[in-house]
Amino acid sequence: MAASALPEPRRDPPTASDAAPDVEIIGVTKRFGDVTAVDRMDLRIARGAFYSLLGPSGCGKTTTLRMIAGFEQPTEGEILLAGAPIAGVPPYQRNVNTVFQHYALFPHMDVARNVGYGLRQKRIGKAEEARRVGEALTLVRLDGYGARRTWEMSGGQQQRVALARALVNRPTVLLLDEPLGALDLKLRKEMQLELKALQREVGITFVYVTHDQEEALTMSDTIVVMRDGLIQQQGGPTELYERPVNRFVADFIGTSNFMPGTIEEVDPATRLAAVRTDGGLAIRGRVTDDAATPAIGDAVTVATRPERLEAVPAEGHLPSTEGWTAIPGRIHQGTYLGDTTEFRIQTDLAGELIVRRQNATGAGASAGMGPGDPVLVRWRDAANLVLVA
Amino acid sequence: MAASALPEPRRDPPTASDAAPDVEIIGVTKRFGDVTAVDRMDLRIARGAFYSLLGPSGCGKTTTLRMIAGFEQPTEGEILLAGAPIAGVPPYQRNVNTVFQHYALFPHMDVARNVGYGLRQKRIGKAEEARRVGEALTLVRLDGYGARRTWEMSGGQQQRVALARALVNRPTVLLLDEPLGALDLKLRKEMQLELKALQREVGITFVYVTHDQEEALTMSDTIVVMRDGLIQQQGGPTELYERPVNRFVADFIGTSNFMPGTIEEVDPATRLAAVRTDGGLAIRGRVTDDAATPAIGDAVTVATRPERLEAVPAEGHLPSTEGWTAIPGRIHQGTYLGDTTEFRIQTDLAGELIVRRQNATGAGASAGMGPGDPVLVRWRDAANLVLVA
Amino acid sequence: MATPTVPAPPRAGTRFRNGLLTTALLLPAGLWYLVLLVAPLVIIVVFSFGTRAKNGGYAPDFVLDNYIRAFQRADPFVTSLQMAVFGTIGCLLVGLPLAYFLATRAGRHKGVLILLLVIPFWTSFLIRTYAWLLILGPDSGVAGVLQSLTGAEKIQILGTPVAVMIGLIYGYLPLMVFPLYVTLERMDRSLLEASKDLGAGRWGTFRQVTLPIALPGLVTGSILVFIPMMGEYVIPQILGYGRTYLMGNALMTDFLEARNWPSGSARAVFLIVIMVVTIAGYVWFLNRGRRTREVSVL
Amino acid sequence: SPGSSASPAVSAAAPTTAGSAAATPEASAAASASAAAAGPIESELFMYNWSEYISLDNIEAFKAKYGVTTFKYDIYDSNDVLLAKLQAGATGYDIAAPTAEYVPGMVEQGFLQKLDKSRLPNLVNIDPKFKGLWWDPNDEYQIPKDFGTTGVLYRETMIPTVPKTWKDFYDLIKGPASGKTVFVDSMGDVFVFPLKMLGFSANSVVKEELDQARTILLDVAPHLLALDSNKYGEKMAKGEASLALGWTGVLTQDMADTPDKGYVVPTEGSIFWLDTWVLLAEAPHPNAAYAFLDFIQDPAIQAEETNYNNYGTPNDKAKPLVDPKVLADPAVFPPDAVFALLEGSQDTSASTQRTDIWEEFKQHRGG
Amino acid sequence: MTAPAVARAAGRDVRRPAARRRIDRWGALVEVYFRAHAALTYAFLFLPILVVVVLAFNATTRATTNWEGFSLRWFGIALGDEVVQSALSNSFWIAVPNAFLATAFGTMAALGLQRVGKRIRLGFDVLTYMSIIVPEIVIALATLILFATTFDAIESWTGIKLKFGRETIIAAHVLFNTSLVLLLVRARLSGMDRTLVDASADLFATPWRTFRQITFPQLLPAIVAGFLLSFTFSFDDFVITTFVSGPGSSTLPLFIFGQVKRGVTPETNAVATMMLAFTLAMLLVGQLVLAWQARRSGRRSAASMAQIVTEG
Ligand SMILES: Nc1ncnc2c1ncn2[C@@H]1O[C@H](COP(=O)(O)OP(=O)(O)OP(=O)(O)O)[C@@H](O)[C@H]1O
Ligand SMILES: Nc1ncnc2c1ncn2[C@@H]1O[C@H](COP(=O)(O)OP(=O)(O)OP(=O)(O)O)[C@@H](O)[C@H]1O
Ligand SMILES: [Mg+2]
Ligand SMILES: [Mg+2]
Repeated sequence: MAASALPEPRRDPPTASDAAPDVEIIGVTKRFGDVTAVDRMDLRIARGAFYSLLGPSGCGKTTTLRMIAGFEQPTEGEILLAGAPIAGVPPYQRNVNTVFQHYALFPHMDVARNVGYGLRQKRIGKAEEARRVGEALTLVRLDGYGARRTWEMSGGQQQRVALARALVNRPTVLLLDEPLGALDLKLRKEMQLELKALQREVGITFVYVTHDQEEALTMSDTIVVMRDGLIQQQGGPTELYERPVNRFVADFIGTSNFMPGTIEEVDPATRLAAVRTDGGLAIRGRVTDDAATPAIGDAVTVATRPERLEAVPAEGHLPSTEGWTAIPGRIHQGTYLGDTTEFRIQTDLAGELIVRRQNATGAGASAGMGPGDPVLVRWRDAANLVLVA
Repeated sequence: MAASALPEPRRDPPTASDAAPDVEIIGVTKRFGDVTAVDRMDLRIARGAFYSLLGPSGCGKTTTLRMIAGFEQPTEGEILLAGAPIAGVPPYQRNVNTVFQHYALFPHMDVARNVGYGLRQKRIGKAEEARRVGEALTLVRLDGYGARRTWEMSGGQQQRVALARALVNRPTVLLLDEPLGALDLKLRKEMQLELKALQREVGITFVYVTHDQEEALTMSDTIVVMRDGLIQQQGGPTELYERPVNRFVADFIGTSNFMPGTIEEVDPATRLAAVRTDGGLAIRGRVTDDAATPAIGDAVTVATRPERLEAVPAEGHLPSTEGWTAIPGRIHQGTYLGDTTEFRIQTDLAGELIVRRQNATGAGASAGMGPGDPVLVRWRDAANLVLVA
Repeated sequence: MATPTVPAPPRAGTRFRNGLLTTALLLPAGLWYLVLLVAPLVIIVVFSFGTRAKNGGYAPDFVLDNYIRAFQRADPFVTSLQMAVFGTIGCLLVGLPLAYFLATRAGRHKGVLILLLVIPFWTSFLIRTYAWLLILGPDSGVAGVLQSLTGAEKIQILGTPVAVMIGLIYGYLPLMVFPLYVTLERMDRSLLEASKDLGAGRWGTFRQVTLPIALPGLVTGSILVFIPMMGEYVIPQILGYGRTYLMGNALMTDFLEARNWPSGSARAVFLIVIMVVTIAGYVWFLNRGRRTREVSVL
Repeated sequence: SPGSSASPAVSAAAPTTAGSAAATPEASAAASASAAAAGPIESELFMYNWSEYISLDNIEAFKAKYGVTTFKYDIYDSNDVLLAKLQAGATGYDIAAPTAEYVPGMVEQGFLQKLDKSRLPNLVNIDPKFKGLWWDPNDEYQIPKDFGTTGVLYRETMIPTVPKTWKDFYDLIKGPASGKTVFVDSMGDVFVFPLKMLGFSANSVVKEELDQARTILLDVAPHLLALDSNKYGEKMAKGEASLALGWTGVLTQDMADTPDKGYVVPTEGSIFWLDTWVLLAEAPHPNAAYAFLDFIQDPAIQAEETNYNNYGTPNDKAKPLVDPKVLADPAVFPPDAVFALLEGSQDTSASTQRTDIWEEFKQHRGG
Repeated sequence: MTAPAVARAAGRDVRRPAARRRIDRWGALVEVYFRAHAALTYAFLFLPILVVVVLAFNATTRATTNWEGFSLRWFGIALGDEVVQSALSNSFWIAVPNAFLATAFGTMAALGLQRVGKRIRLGFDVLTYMSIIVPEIVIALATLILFATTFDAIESWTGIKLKFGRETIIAAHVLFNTSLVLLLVRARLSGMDRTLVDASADLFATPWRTFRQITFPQLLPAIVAGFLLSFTFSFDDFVITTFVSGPGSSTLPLFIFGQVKRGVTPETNAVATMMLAFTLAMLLVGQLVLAWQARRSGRRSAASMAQIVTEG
């Protein structure tokens, strides 16, 4: 029945990245005085996709949204909505809607009037308005809440009202600015799933701003990582996690162990490189950034993911087989996290390494893995990410 | 050098649960009108321990803190600070300090004056004050920020100021009410480690309120799970995660798959029980709640943790060996989370099961594990938690 | 996140329309200020350099005598200043605890209590002031009580600066209480708890947290009462029995009894300038090192 | 009691003067005459006057008689306000009632119309001793309205000796009546006391004379209870004050039933003031104005006026009709002997010296 | 903090419960003080009004303050008194238009000021504060002169004769009141959540509709407050009115002042008392209106007249 809520769901598949783009951002720069909030940004947001803008505070996420919505004008470059340039078109004439960070629900209207606000502006008539508001509320599982006062509702409910208020207008693009930021963890995780499901259902393009990388990974088709107004990398969750192009991305998405070093040899074809870390370790790995042209002697950083490392008690060294790296170390600290245990292991060759182990079998702590115990840390070459920047 | 900051660190180990308790809460109830915020609470907070109060919004965490700090008086029961009853002692005479949820920094004072506030009340003299403020700021890594205006600082910095302002008074107990709630994810995770390290260093008893279970698990020596003013369970992270006494705890701490059922046989000694789930599945597991006296025919819930389950492509059934449960199912959805991948698997016998797999080797999706693929889900009996409530 | 009420797209047309709207919005008030404030002030300034016409009023001229006289006859100004300052302090002493009570202790009745503060405003100021004649009169309760207390056989309150002071405080107290109340009301209560938590007692907390944070309201209030007190002339007439001679009365004398508009104007200019300067200075002083414009005059 | 006349409802109960007005033959004659003289009488009349300074009954009678439908009566509380308005150029009134000494100035500045006596037959009733005085030698611009004197009011029982001279007054202020003396808050009247006491003209603007006056004023200033033109009568009635420099009006109002009240014009002499009717230059309703100015001098009407406000009327023909009690009151109608001592007050506000002394005096509290 | 230190801290509390009790009594005392202070202050504020109201029922026949028994006659008299009636109607018909104009101008200006640059805003601020600082008598006389001269000029050019009257009084009052409203509304504006405006634009509301549906409702309390205060000020103004009034436009305060000359009869008190009653009625109505408006606008606590008046 939820499906019936919005009678005209888009037909095309969510991740049809080749479909005509709903939003095109072409060489857009936005300056506030001498602050450059957004810097020469190029972005094609495919129809029906779930796009996330991910980045630390102040990196320009909100500004980007505000330019798409029309609250800010680009200093340079232009923005196309469904193919048409929209410079000078005021927000109230753009077929785009926003879910604001703190919802911005109108305190002097009840839920129904809040949701119906956009429709009233289009003068579609009481009956029609009532019907579509009803549908929208159903969609966000708030049937019967129409007469409620917005400030009587919990954070999660308010969030849904804001969502309904935007969706009811059937926008080409829905912009969401940290919509879950104000909710507490448990609720946030639930809403993430809901939002994602909803987006699949209505098939509207979502542009989603967040600084929570877990959130981005869970929900997005495409993630755009920003920093100081510059796009660092964009791609699907797997791509970003498995092949981060630079240290910033590798660090911002997931956790990483970093080992600075220099390239000793590199195969332009396979892009496989042999790196000598400053710790003196010889490591082989693939250069992640396809754009880069790594050369011998280049300074690089090798990143490894904690879950790709394994630590075993050090009795009886197993031969460091081909295609593996193995170094001795001592457990400095083990933190039990429920589903996983995180070991911080002090090594001479690679400094402190974080190793994450899933607690697939019983209690966290296990024999020979207590603080101070000597261990062997090892990982496949495939786990090595060679970052040129 | 940070160690020098507070010259008299506690000697006794953090988790000396047998040490003389710093805070004793004896049969305390707090009512606001007809709302019972805290209900017959008994709690002994060991000296130097890191205690967490964990629970959903409105469960009475803040109220508990406020009673310890002296902002609220218990309706019933009494509270002992370092062995002495403190009923009627106004907050400003209690040797307890609080880090408030939104920091409550004094906007009209710079950082140094904020931090020195408590000392000035004790009239310890300018020089001494300056010295100890300096130490405290060093401790929270804010040396040289003394002259800053608090509202010029980032959330994380403000949080540190609040911390320093409390610590500089060397309280018997430090109360923290969701101190990291306002920070964004990345920063929160950093601050978690910092706080924990700091507590170890100064050895002051921390009572820490949060509704983020990950946070609680990472930092605490002891976690107290509350619900509607009632303590549900308390213990170390491992105990709570591995042996939750009831469904609420099992659900609130970590994720769980729940299978309702009834006890068919139970061994009072080993407390091992055989349970027939409503799905018709025969399961063996240990009853987690030592207080309970499970009897045949009792309705129970069997909980399993996603990371304790494994899913394998269903070709060639392997024999369901002794001590294992194995059931067929179909993958409904796989979500790539970077370090792990979460599969939602539809089974006839146990409904939808969540299986979490660590991405120890390369990309998330792997052969035969796509949506719709038939799989076999299996887990050890040891993974079964039989919950009597 | 300072965003304009209306987005300003670059299209010349729209911008022009916006400009037009802005002008339209500001026009009436601006016009009023120009015609009924600026023009009169100009007149006053012009007059202040003129001379008294034979039968009183203004005769065009350019002399500085008026200003010289204004300075020579500064006593009323000094008296006014004293009264206004003490009056302001009085309002503060009476008003601050009240505002604090309303903000923190009044509970459910807050609304009503505040309304009660306004109601006096709705009864003719003159009448209320005259009522004080009865209350403070020689055969009145107050005087009686004081006499029985002090044992003095006769206590004359009316006709003394004390009476004027009472009148001033009475007349302007609410103007002090409102802004104070508003700031105290909006104050973040957790700050008070933080202070107590850090070992400051009631008084300590009040002194070190409440007061500084209430400062903006305090300034606003002080200025709100100070200004009219400086210009006051009815209260000294009625309750002061005309024996307390303030700037307002002096202006009346100049403009009406002596019909010497130039010297009156000069005095007015003198008064206005000094007040503007002092108030500006006061606000600036309290704004140093604070958040932008935390303290505004109103 | 006279005070009650403050309220129309009460005065409504007073003898119906409307009838008597209509009954007066010459009045009606005059009316018709003036009416004939210049066009019809307008239906409006705008008056700017002291508060409650004419009997509401007379207003009604006038309206009834001449078919004037709207009679606007606005009030000012000092000649100064009146002048300020006129000088600023604010007009729109037909009739005002300035005190005589202000008339010359007003004439000079062209605020007033020359009166057409032919349209005011009732002027014959005016007492000659109010004619041809310095402020209007040919009686061209004003018609005497009411007069009064400035003198000393006292409560016999509250002071040891009844003052006869300004000297006595001076001694009382500094002695027994210290802190119980009130001066009217009016520059002109206050200066009468020191100047007359010193034997100078009450209207003196001579520097030396004023200097001497100054010493006296500053000398007595600390002993004053109040400077107050409005409530000094009440203060005396209440016993808050025992001595006052003021006017006679209050004797029959606030002090109406104060048995031991007394009023004296000191033997060194004093001033008398005369309030006058004037026709403003730009009077929008001249005919109605003329009608009124004549009507008000009708003996019966004028008598009612006197009974109403208890000020002396310069209208001789009216006296017989005045309430005998009032007529007998020497405070209201001073005997000729006393009147001889009186000087007409003048407008001395031009003297900055006076103003400065006046301010100094007002601020001087001694100590 | 060492264990012994803790013991000391604790010891203090246990061994000297006296200290504790003392503190509690202090607490009680403080509470008592605040209540007493508030009570006394309200007494202080209402004593005169009480006197006025009581005297309105004085059965005396003269301008006296001696109590001569209870009676309603003075209310009758006041109601029957043409002078009072015209004064009242003048005051009312001056105060109301003035309040409307001032509220409109002030609100418009407040809205306009957030659309202009620093310099213009500063200029307005200066004027606003000026209009409050300049002593009444001064502005009154100057305004009088201004009017008179301009009227003459106009007459000499066009022959049209403008007259002093309600219009001139209103014009003069509007000046001060505009500043009043301007300040109130601006205070409110600065406290307003701007993202609501964005949200409205985002939901296709044109600027005008946004104003009508979002901004205005939010500003309403401040606007109402401004209106009430303007009304009061105008209704009670004496000095300015005296100077710029014309034939037949005397207001209540002028009447009262005249009365005062003769000594305040209970009639004046009766008028004042009725005014008070009228005011209270108005406040009550206002309160109801607000409650209604609040029910539709759901401010957490229905905005009370109290809040409104404290907007300043
Ligand atoms: N209206 C403005 N005026 C001036 N500077 C601005 C304005 N809006 C944003 N900025 C600046 O532009 C930069 C980007 O701001 P933006 O709000 O887009 O960051 P963000 O990614 O949304 O951060 P957050 O995650 O904290 O919301 C910041 O440095 C900010 O200070
Ligand atoms: N001063 C108060 N008056 C009335 N009820 C109160 C008061 N303080 C708390 N409560 C109620 O007591 C219960 C517990 O409140 P408390 O603030 O302790 O919850 P909490 O665990 O801190 O929630 P959160 O995680 O949202 O802070 C809630 O139902 C709350 O409504
Ligand atoms: Mg943002
Ligand atoms: Mg809480």
